[in-house]
Amino acid sequence: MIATKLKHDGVTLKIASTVESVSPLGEALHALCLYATGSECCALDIQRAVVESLNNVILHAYNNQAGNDIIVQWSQENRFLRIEIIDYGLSMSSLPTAVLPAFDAEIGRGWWIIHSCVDDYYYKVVECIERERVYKPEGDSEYFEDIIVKSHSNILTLIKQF
Amino acid sequence: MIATKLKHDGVTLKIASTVESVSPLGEALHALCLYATGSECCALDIQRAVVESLNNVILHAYNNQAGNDIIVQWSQENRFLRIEIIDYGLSMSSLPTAVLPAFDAEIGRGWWIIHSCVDDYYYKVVECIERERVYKPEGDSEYFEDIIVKSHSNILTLIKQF
Amino acid sequence: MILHEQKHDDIDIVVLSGRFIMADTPEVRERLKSLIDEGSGKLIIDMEKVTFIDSSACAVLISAFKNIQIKSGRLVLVTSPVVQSLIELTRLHTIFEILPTLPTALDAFGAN
Amino acid sequence: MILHEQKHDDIDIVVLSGRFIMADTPEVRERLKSLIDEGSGKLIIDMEKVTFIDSSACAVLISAFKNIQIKSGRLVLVTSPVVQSLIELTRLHTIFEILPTLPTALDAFGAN
Ligand SMILES: Nc1ncnc2c1ncn2[C@@H]1O[C@H](COP(=O)(O)OP(=O)(O)O)[C@@H](O)[C@H]1O
Ligand SMILES: Nc1ncnc2c1ncn2[C@@H]1O[C@H](COP(=O)(O)OP(=O)(O)O)[C@@H](O)[C@H]1O
Repeated sequence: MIATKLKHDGVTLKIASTVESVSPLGEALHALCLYATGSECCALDIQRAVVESLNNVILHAYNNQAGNDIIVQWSQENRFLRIEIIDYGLSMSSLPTAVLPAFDAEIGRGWWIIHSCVDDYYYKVVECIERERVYKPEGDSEYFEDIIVKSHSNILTLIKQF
Repeated sequence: MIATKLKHDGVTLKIASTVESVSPLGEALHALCLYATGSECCALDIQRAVVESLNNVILHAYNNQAGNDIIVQWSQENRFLRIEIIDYGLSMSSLPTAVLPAFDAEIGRGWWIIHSCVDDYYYKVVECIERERVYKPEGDSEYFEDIIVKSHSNILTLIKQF
Repeated sequence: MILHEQKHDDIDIVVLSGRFIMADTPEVRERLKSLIDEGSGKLIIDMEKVTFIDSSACAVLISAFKNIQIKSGRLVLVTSPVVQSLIELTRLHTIFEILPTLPTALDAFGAN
Repeated sequence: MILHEQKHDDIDIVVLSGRFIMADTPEVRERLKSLIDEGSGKLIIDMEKVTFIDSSACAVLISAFKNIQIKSGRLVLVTSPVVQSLIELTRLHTIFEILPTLPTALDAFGAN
């Protein structure tokens, strides 16, 4: 029996930061995961975690402002799926704790769902920094340094085993 | 009965120019089309046209060299799906004719499939041009013009009604 | 998603189908609120045909539950497996009354 | 995709399943060629479980058909609806012998 290689190249998906974009992206991602894993259950778990993550990016990172980009990078390595959700909005300075809120609370379940539906996750803030060194004639090899953050991105990486 | 809006924002998908990337992209696109149209038949037609288009880009535009990008832009407007397949490789200077080759030919069916599976399509070469005007002291307001194509992209647009 | 309303005697039935996520919550929240405000206090939300649900849609269900409690009414949910498993994951099955099909939900209200 | 080989008397059977597209053609082309070279001239390609096929995969089928004709052998295809409709779209059903299931294909070779 020959099964042609299990490793696929990744797919990068980009949507605008609108709630209407979440469904098409969710369906496309579900199909990718189902194709790679053959498991409806695994694809559903990932779709759940990703939809909650996208909701969070739209609401919290982009403060509900349309016209921003969200990038989702899907890839497979052996029996792991890796999904990176990238935004250029407000960065978190710590992760929310994954606990359920009071039964009648209407917010605060998203992170619990993310936490429950994947095997591992981490959040990364990547900054693009311009470092300026100014040398002046007085003062030999001494210089003034100035650092400016030119751009940044926030990357939530979700890992799921299958 | 309330059906929440039929118009979705688009999804942009990016893959590397490898044959292994075609299947995940095909599955994701199928899911997007099925979600938007509810029609398995329409989703299959579009997947067929897109897979043939991707094969052509990989083989002909990129001459089978990996490491290049292919971008697929999916969007919906009312009862039309629009799919744009974008590459940065060799441009076509005319479209192949959509006819079937001899029965025993092993190539030349791709364009026929594209032609048969969508309602409309067109191909566009977009060039980014740098125009330089050099003015020299001798010669008043006369100048030398130089035009350099800095980059280009090829866009095959497929339109499908549902 | 598609929202469809029907009535069985004095029982309001809201049938949802397709994906039920954040994009759909304003409309569904609004519809449920006015149904509860104007209704008899008997409400069934039938999600047997819901194919995907997220936490913001669960919030709409919680909101409906709270609104109907204020009126001393009763809310019964009918769930698909995908809906049921998210409700269980978020432990909401401990507060909602859930029945497997619309007929059993109608039975629960004593409808015939 | 998955390629599985079996033998029924002197009939070679190649069972393909999943997606059959350009990425899979080198391996399938190779396998079919050596099966035809070494086989009895009776070959069934069972694509009942193929979920998607493209023109480059059709080219592999044509190549197998031509190779087996050189040996005066016989090739029978078993198709899924998705395979069948692409074969018809490209008019290849006029050259291939196609049967709906593996048992009917075996019958055609007079197997019992
Ligand atoms: N991508 C993000 N960017 C900024 N803040 C976030 C992000 N994701 C989550 N948060 C913060 O974490 C909190 C908990 O998130 P979550 O559990 O999804 O609940 P909810 O979004 O319903 O408030 C949010 O209220 C928000 O303050
Ligand atoms: N994206 C493309 N870039 C350059 N040439 C192309 C492209 N698509 C198609 N062609 C040309 O059109 C021809 C017909 O394409 P097609 O019908 O798909 O058959 P095949 O790819 O099997 O040769 C190709 O052989 C190639 O010369």
